[in-house]
Amino acid sequence: MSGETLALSQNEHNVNYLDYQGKHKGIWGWLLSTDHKRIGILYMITVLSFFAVGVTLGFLIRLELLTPQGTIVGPQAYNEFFTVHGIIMIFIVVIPVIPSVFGNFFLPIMLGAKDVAFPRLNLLSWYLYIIGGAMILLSLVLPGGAADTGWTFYIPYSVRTGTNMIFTLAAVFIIGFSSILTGLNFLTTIHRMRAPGMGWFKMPLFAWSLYATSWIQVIVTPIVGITLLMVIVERVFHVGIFDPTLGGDPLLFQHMFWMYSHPAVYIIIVPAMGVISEVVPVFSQRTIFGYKFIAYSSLGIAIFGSLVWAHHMFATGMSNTAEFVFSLLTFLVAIPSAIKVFNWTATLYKGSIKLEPPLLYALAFIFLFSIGGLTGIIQGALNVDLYLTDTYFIVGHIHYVVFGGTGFGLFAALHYWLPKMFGRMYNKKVAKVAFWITFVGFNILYFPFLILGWLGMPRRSYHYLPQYQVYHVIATVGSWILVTGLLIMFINLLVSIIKGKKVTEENIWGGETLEWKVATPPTVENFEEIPQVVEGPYEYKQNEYELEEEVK
Amino acid sequence: MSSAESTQAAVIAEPHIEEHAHRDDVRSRMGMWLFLFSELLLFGGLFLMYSVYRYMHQTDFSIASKEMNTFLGTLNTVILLTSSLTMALAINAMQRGKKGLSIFLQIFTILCGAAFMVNKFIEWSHEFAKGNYPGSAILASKPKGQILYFGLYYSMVGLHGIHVLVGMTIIAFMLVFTIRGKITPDNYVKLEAAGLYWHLVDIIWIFLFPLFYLIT
Amino acid sequence: MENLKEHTEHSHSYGLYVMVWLALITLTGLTAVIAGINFGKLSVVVALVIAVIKSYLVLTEFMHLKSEPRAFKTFIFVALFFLLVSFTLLFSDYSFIIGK
Amino acid sequence: MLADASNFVQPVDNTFIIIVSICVFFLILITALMITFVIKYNSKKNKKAKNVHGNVPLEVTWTVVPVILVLYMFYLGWTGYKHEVSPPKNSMVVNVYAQMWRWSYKYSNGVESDTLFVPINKPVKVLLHSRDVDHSFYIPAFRIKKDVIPNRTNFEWFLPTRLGTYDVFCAEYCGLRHSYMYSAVVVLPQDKFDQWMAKQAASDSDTPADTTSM
Repeated sequence: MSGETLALSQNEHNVNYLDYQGKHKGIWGWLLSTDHKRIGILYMITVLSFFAVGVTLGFLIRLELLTPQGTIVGPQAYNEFFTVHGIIMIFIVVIPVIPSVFGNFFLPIMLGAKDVAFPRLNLLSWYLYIIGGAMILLSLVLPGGAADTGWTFYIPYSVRTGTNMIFTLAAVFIIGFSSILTGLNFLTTIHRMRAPGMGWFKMPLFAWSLYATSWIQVIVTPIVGITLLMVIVERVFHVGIFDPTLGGDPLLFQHMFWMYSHPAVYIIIVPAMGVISEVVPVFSQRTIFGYKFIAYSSLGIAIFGSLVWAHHMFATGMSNTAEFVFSLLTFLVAIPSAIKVFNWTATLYKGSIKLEPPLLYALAFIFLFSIGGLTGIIQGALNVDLYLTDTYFIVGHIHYVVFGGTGFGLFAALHYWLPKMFGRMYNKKVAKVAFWITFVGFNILYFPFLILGWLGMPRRSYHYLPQYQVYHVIATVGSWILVTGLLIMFINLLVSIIKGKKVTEENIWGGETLEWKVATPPTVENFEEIPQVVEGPYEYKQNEYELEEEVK
Repeated sequence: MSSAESTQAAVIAEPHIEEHAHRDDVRSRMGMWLFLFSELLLFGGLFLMYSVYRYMHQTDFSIASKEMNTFLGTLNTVILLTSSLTMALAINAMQRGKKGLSIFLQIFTILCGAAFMVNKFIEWSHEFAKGNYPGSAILASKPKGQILYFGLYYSMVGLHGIHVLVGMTIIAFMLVFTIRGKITPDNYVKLEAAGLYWHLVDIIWIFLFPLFYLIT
Repeated sequence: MENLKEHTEHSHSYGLYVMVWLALITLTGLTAVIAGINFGKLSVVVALVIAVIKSYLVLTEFMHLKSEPRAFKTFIFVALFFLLVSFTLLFSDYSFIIGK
Repeated sequence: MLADASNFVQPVDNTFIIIVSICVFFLILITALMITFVIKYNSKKNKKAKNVHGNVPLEVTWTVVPVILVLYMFYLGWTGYKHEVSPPKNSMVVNVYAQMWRWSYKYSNGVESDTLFVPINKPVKVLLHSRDVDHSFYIPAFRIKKDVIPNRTNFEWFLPTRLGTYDVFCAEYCGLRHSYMYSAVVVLPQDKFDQWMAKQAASDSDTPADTTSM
């Protein structure tokens, strides 16, 4: 090999991953790429497209509920809308979004690795994901109609309804499989591919949060997988498992379902917490308060979060022992989340705060997630839950946690990392305007839900009594404001990717994690040399030198 | 010929070692083990359902299990355990560079899997002949606990059977890789992973056997 | 620590494998025989204990768990612990409902 | 706006208000601190950040205090719940049947009705039966709800404390007309209730075919 070609081939690996021309050209260079960064972008495009579909369905649901009955669609269409809205938002958007997009893109870089542990498996996960997602979309248009059971698929209704259940359940199963593969990929990456010197407690907190999340994914996803598979088997072969006419116990289905789907809430929220733990210290320009407490609380949430599933079933007539145990554990699981919220707030203390868009979203996350978490605590109390469960209160609660939490975490991540990913900066002024519209719209939309719930409005209701209308009208108006904010935000980000101001400096925001020490956008191989890590991720030693100077 | 090969080997020895160091077998096995946990918990979910229903319908489960052919069940256990042994030996033989022996043992493992499936087929067709199949009027007229027993039996044993078939396919691929020389005495992690999968299938059967065939 | 063990050779002898296999077959026979004897409620426990012993043998010997890094053993522990806790919590509902 | 018509209204509302107050306190605290810090330590004013790595006593405090508070909340919820699952021995028993998509009620003397009539100030225990899928028997004015599950008989009790007609909803999604699955509970004075019951019993005995059909 001559020196010249050697130099060329090295040069090829130093080119940024967006311009890289590998074995496959053009679109195939993306669809067949095993580069974690390109797969991250693939996920970003697909997840955000599904998000758009989910938002559209949610928008239509709100429009329908403007009047007590029959505004734009009939009850069957409405039932399908809220079911598919739930399935898309939960299984296809918020569960994968942060790990798959930002985990894929930044986890290896943050750990100082060139790729994830199993790059080809990573690509396979994406294909499984889009197959599952496409099946859900197809179910909307196929004859027979989309699933109309609610995203919880409760037996016996899910074995009785005539809609395309098998198709939908199979889709969720496939997506679950994709989720498991991503989880085991990340776990192996974190265990085996940290750069030399990066001990467990020198890992960025985002990596910690992904570690905890991946464990939940690997452990509990198979349980819902097998449960949904059994519903398919039950529908196709009339095998007696859950169906009460065949002797089954419908509550066992609920137990099995929530054994996954409650921890899924933590799969949803913990990565977003990781994002916040990155953003808050960077924009305060100081070290994070209580690194170890935050790291351990991620694991604590993962462990305890897997043990509280039956608090979704307080009204189902469980044994008193179960009610006691699950209510107690539910209250205790609130503690690690509370610790995180306090630590983030304390991180602002004595910082040098720049209120850039990512921090705005992060602070909104803390506020909205606190409301979500606190409304969750309210429902942990048994007698209050018996009143509030299955009402709009719980719909409000889930949207504050999932949208206010993970949604705003996602927006923070987008505004924090997109400039790094594409080397282009968005318009910060527009981003701030979009933030305020989104934030205000969000609260106008979802806060009335909490009031409606307290007033006894049952969820999943196409029709409602006239006394509830005023709150529904407020919420629907809120949905218009929220969608406007989202449109401005995403158009702003999209424009920035195409023709935003070029950014080439490595450290855009003054972060200290490894992704800020590589080129913008990153090169194909991430690092020319695997870095040697000596310090923790948020040391901000500069502060301490300056402090010493002052003392002198 | 052989001396020429060895000198060539000496020349490329250094990059070869580098590549070997770059390859992380522990990483591959860790991925495989994590995958096995998912599999374990997939069945774990079924075992949880089983335990609840057995607890609720103890006598019905016992009566229904009397319909099972204990001899075939025991035979299948022995077959699967033996195939696990041959799979472990196949990997060991490969480590020691005995390619021929390894190929033979892999074929033997696949044949054991096939024998297991044949037995399953005999068992199931027997049950079907008796009318103990999902959706049949005979089964539907039985007590609820027995319907559930057969529901769980077909689901769990069926899912396990699918795993046996998948395992056989994987080992068949390994066989091709071994013959083509893609699996070698110093790069056999694929074969190890296939072995791990096969042993997991064995472990699941170790639990299924007493839980369905030997209820007193 | 994990990196040191990267290239551990699994030098198990054929003989050991055959011994393990013999033990597994014997235990299978034992389960079948014990099932014939009526131990009442204990028979499930006995059958499961034997199954656990068999799985332990397969895990440690055939699957080489004993020479793997400690992380792997922790993983197994985590998975089994999760199942066990789920089982317990699940039965906090069922065992008390039947008892009522 | 929300009716107050049973013995459970006070305990549920009290628990709710206590927990909400604690929650609002923490929400305001966190929000106020965030806003204060953002203003006070803004980079324009505070050019240099100071590192505060952590503070163990503080961490312990904000772990222990919430633990105590949530244990207190748990206690409130649990005692309230215990009360709700302990019906008095002298309760009047009514069977509730749920099916897609209507409610029906059957009294112990065989009288059936589409609306639940109950006498005031007398404990009522309802046994919940489902004829098809999951439903949930929900009376907001009484602050009670319990799922109706096929193959299981759940129960619920209440002591009506105010005369009037209150909504009964199905709170567990059950298909196409789930949201139309309304019924009503009518709380009557004892004498009016007795009159109604006598009238129903009389009309039922005129048409015996109806009662046996259940």
